[in-house]
Amino acid sequence: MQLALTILMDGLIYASWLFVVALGLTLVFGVLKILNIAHGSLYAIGAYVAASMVTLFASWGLGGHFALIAMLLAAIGVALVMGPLMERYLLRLFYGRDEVVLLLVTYALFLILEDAVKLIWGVNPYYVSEPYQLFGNVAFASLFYVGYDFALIGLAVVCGIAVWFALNRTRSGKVVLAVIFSREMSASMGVNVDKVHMIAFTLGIFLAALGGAFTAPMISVQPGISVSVIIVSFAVIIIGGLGSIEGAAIGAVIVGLARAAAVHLMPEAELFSIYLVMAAVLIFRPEGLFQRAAARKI
Amino acid sequence: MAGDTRPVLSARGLAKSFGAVVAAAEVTIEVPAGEKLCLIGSNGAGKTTFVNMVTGYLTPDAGTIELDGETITGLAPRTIARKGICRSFQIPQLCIELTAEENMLVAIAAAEPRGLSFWADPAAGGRDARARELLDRFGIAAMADRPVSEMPGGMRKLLDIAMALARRPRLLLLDEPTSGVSAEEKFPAMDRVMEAVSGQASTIVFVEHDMDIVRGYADRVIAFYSGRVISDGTPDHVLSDAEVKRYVSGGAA
Amino acid sequence: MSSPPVPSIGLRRLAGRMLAAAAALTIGLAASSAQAQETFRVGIVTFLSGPAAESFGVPARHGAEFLIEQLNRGAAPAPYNQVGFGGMRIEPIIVDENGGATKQVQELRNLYQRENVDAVVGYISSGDCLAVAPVAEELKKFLILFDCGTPRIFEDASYRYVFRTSAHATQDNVALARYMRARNINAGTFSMINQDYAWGQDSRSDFVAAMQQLYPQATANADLLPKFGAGQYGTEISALARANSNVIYSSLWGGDLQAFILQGAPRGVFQRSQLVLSAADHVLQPLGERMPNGTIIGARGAYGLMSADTPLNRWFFDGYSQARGGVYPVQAAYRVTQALLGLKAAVEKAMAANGGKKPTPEQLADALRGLEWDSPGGLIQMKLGNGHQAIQTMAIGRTRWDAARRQVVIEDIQRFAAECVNPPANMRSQDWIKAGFPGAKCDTPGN
Amino acid sequence: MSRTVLVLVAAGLMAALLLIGLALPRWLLFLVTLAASHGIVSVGILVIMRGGLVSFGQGLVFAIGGYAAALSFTQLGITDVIVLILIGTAAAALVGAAVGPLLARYTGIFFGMLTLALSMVAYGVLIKSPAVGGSDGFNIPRGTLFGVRLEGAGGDYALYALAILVTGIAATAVALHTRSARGLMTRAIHGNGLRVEYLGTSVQSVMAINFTIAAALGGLGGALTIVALGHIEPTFAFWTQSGEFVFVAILAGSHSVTAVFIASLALELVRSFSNLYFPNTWQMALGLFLLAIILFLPAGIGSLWAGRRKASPSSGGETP
Repeated sequence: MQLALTILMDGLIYASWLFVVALGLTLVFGVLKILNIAHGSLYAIGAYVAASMVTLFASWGLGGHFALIAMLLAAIGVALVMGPLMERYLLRLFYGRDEVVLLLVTYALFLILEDAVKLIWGVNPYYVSEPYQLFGNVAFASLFYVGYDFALIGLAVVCGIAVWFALNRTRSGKVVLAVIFSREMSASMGVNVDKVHMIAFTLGIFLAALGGAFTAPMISVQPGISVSVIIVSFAVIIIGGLGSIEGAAIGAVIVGLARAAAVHLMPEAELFSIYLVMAAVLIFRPEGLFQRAAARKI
Repeated sequence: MAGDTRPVLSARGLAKSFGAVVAAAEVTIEVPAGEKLCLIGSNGAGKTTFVNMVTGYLTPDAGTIELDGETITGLAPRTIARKGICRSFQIPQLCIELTAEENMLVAIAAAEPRGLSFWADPAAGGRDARARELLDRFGIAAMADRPVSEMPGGMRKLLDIAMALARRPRLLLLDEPTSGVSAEEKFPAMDRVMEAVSGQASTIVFVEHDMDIVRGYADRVIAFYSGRVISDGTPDHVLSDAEVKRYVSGGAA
Repeated sequence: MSSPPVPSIGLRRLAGRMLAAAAALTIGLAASSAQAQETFRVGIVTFLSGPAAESFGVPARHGAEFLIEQLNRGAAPAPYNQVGFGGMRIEPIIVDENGGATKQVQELRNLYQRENVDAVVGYISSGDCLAVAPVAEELKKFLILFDCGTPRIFEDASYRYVFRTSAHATQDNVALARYMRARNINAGTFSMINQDYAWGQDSRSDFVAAMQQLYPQATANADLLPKFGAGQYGTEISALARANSNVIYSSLWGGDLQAFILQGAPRGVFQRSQLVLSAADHVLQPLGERMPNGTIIGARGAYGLMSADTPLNRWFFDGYSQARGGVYPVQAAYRVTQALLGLKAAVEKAMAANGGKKPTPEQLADALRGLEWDSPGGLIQMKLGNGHQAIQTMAIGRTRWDAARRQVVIEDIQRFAAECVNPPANMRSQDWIKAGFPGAKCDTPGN
Repeated sequence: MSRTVLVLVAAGLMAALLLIGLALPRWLLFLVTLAASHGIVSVGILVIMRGGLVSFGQGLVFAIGGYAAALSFTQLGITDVIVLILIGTAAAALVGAAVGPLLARYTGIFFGMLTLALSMVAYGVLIKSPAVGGSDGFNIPRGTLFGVRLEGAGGDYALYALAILVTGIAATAVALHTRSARGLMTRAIHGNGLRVEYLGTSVQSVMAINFTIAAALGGLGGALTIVALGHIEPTFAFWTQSGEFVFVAILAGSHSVTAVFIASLALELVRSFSNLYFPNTWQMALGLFLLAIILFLPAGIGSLWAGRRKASPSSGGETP
């Protein structure tokens, strides 16, 4: 029982980390029909900028909880700069091309950003571990957890609800949903699809950067952190159904729990637990858990 | 009306619904060999659902479909095509990046038992001649080497029908063969189709909205309304039916 | 496909370009051999990008650049005070190791055949070392592997042109277990966390085997294998906390190790269990006070803060620190330095024998085989693998945050003689550990 | 062009490359050998791509071909490189034939992701298999050809010649297949799979066979690669490797098999030189090169000479 609780808690913490990043990925796919490999690079950039911002704030004497604001500002800043820049001046050149071509464009972007990050921040690690201690420790199921981990769960829930609410309960959100449903129909109904693309992409970037920014205190920020997150996020949104927000949430929880169960019960299987889940879902429900059918009609 | 003893197509008690929408209910239709049967009805009346069930795109919730006495209910479209039911589409279903001749060659290769060679030229073995002949029948041989994307809509429509003939089907289903053709050209177009089809397929079911065309070409007419057959008989009989007038010919064109 | 393979124009153009490339190359080849007497070209392959860049790749590059600059000025202390290699200026060609073994094989060929380097010093990843060693052998070109850990290279094959000038990973784990035994660390139960690839798997099995010899009663609890670059260790830390063992062993390195420590320390696991790390000196400077006090660490040699106080080491340690703005040299910088010093010794020994000409790869190989030379990390002896594999002094110590000096210091250092923690020649590492370390010579303090 | 002319042109091309090889320096011989070995894998992607699907798991069959050939060498003592290549090809083709029918049910991005997932599971299994060297992989000594060991400069040339001939013959076969009825049917499936089904052909079986052909070519490339490289490791099945194969196929465009080899060669050259001249920013150089090609040659390198019927920019955007 205690083991089950531990698996549940570990799985949820991991899932919430994944969810924030995967949510951005699935949103961008839903609206722009792009599987953005460079999403991981923006996660990394979010982490780097957050590290720099927190350090900057600290140098102004704004420590403690101000660090959280610094991290949030970092994510917003990355999104506002990189989102329009990438969407307007790069991706837009390739709209209408094959999905695979767009995938490769983002792969090229990933390569470019990897080196760009290195040119800006060098290879030395950055640390901003102070915020990790902000919420103290919490005992749960006879284990100690860091309060920050629970704050991450809160962040994921807030992000999920905010995005869901913005899409389903606001006028502009409904416009975005209309574009997700049918780009052509929305355009013919007078929706400014270009604008929707840019907003959705920027929001997606924001979520990637936010994931990176709030992970920064838990890791040493250095080259190479973008690769692993992108593959796992892909798995999450494929399991959940490309373009589906509920799917990203369920996918993240499934991946988180599968991984936690593997680590506690069968550590030697951790490496491919995620891919096995992904393959199984694709075989039995190729469209993901929350997606309309896309397998051959006949 | 040809009065063979055994029908080519025999559909009995077909039912299909999508959620609350009933697309077919108790549809029973028999088509004798050599008959030209026309299906009429307003949009959503169940004509296309019937065609889709016969060609295997939809599986009926209930009922059976037989081709020459053999049950084909629920088989895949490709299996049904191999057994001899071919169809054309309201919106032509073509490979628009291929030329007209290549589209025909695809249809011919699909029709031949050993048509899918790994090596042989698709045009070899007289297939190119057969492709030209079919294109010629529809008067589109001049466009043979042009990609479909450069062909006008009317020609695409004809090519779509020509492809359905590659197999010399036992039963040919034409979904609105003259839709998209202007009113004054409908008769010449239908003449051309019927002439081209003759000798390649004799039993034909077609969907049509223009009542003049229906009168001019059908041996028999079946009217659909709300998933049900409301009238079945000679064109004169069906088109003068009060219910048909109210729900079909008088209402939506 | 809608068209023929290649109309003649495309083909001719391609052929023309290839011939032009070939011609340019031949000219380049002739030109470079004319200057060959004055310079010695060394290809240096190290991670400049990817996850290993920060911890190993770039420090190695800095170490190589520092040393080569000093050697070219003749500024190194005796016996390394001759300019360059035997009077020849050293010309480094630095290549990124990131990108996988297939790429390394290709780049190694390019270094030898296109860039005409006289020797290559490189490779941090074991996979890369395994892949490139036969290539150098096949091309009959001189290759020094400077860092990679796997014992398989010279245990599974024998080479004439390939050398490794640093000890393999076996000594890391044997020394760690010996240190624990010598300090009487309570290790009745232990848990492990290692990356799920060769380095982690091999380190894990060496450590388990060494523990079975030195702590035969000990039982292993959690045995975790997160994937390389996982970044998130919350679940693993829960598992370690649940296991609550006396000792937590890990061969994690770089960003993974740093993340593991950052996430594990607040949850108290390192207070309840003694943390022992097989290769961790490279994270002391970046982590600073975040490094848990009392952690038992190895450095893959007597390096950095655990190095011996010799004039050569003092020169290197201070010179490097000064050049790098106060960052002192650790493992990778030491290892590339000992490789280049070994190469220098071999070149000069070969030149003494051949009348001062630039040595051929065969002469270099003959000179380096079985050689011994001093390095900042101590004496390097090419004793294993028929004189192709080095053994060296090993050190283990405990960390402590020194608030006054604002840096992590290492205390309670114990140095192990090379032959105490390395197998004898002609014995495989795993067999040697499982047989109870036959022939180990531990009585001489290795200083 | 008739098929006879095609075969003659291909034979002439191969003969010319064999002659050119005599003048090439060894590093370039090796680079071309690997470019050809990798190129043929991307040709396999082309076979599937013409039917409208893109496999992101070509690394899987590449690895299967490579491991099958490598293990035949080290475990069974088979040293003849031609036999090894046949073994690698056959092993990958068998796997392709087994999973092909399953995968052929999927379309679009789902097909790509399922193939990706399968190759990543294979990668995970390989990393966990110490018997085949785990993540470090293992080495394969130079093989023999007709009883002669392939060593030194002569061995490099022999491998180059073998790579040119084997991939050249395979690519010619693919080109012929493309012009066959089955090849035409594949293009028709890309254009309108629904109609193809209504004509009586099983899209799934055509695609399954195409997948098997692609797998065989992947295995061929894998076996050829390990014979030349002398090393194999699980990264053969890693997603970045698969991505590279897709990249080459897209760079080449779907018009020409030859373009695939040119794209493969271009990628190897750009990577090799940028790694040397910009060791700190070679990934950026590679990324910019790829972006430039996608932007300025939207239909791929092959469109430079094989752009028949591609004059109208709007073709392909319309669906019936």
